[in-house]
Amino acid sequence: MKIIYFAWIKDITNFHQELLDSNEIKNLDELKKYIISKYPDLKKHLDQEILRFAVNQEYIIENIDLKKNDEIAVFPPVSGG
Amino acid sequence: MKIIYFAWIKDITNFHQELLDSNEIKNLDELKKYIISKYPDLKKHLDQEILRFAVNQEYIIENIDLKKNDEIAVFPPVSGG
Amino acid sequence: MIKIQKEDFNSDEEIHNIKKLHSNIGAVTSFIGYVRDNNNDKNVQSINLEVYEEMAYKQLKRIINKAYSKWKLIDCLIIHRYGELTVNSKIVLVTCFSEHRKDSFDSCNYIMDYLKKDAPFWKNEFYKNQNEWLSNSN
Amino acid sequence: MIKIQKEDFNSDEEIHNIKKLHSNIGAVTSFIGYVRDNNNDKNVQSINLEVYEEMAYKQLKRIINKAYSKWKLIDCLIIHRYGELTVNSKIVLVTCFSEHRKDSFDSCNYIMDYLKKDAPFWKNEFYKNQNEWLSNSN
Repeated sequence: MKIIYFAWIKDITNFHQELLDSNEIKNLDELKKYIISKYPDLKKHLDQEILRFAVNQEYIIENIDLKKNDEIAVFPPVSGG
Repeated sequence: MKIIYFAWIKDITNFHQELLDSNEIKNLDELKKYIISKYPDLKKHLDQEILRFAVNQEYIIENIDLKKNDEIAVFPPVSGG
Repeated sequence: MIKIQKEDFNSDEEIHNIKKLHSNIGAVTSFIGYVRDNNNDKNVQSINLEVYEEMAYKQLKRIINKAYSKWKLIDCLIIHRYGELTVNSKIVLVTCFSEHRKDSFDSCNYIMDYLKKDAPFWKNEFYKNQNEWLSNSN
Repeated sequence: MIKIQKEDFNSDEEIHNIKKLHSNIGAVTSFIGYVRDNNNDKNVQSINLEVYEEMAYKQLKRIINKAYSKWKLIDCLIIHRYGELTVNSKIVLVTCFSEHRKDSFDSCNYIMDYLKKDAPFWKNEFYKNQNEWLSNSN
């Protein structure tokens, strides 16, 4: 699966995107655990519910199953317009 | 005083404007009487409160005194925009 | 700024000419009214818009002042055409300039309401074989 | 129509290109957002607007569809820029085309609300010696 980071999130991850080939990450909750273990500075933002998640360009709040070819985006609140 | 007619009112009066030099017309009510006697077809529109009056470019509903140099406009409901 | 004119206008230019004077403008809301091809189930070919120009300026100035008293506005533009206007022609432009969106939106809507109710313009609508004077409903 | 682009745009042209397709359009409401020189009491020099383009198209299409289901709309245009934008630059244009005024006004306002809440754009605001990522408040 592909994970994309936007705005100041990518200043924490130092990556705009990364490819993940893991059989352990089966759902969004597991992905969240994975990214905060890899990028501990993201934890407080996840805890404060600042992070938004999109799976295949759709906002996702609940824990859903992830498939191999999914594109998961992680970003802060939007500020367009 | 100058009286100006707009839109379909001037199809009834056949004038866009007329100058009135009368000492008898001292207020708006007297002017209304004068124009419906001169243009009887206006009477029903006055009775149905379709006619609007402006004195010196201000909407006037009450009966106000008129002065010699006043400009009085008579017109139907507006339809701009 | 209030303009009452026969000529057409370019809205981008008109807006830019005001916007460029104020770097604190963040929000610009515009309404443009056009002559439609159909009104009250009749095929419109053109309209003739009559104006009481002196009074129109006076009333539109008052409308703008009322808007200034209600919202935080930086500038305000009204262009209203008169004369013969064929189908698809622009009739009116109202643009409100402010820092934030709500002020420009609400004031633009308010000015249009007021303009339709009080500004001394009259539309004579021309169909194929007849014509009709309108009065505003909305 | 939805356009996500770096380039500036001419609002009169963009509106005309849609208006000319529909003679029943009588009402066109537009909102243009600009980069202001001041935000939260800081002097802004420019912004850098980041976009998740694929998702932005998807979300904006949904916003437009929701507006269509609520109002009688003839057409709808959203142009949203991204990249580096200096003070006074246009950021966004939302234009709603309808027969009557209320539909175009309410839908334009609704789309702007929604766009600010859900469309995946992020502003990085640049001041003289620092910069800051924003999140929408209004």
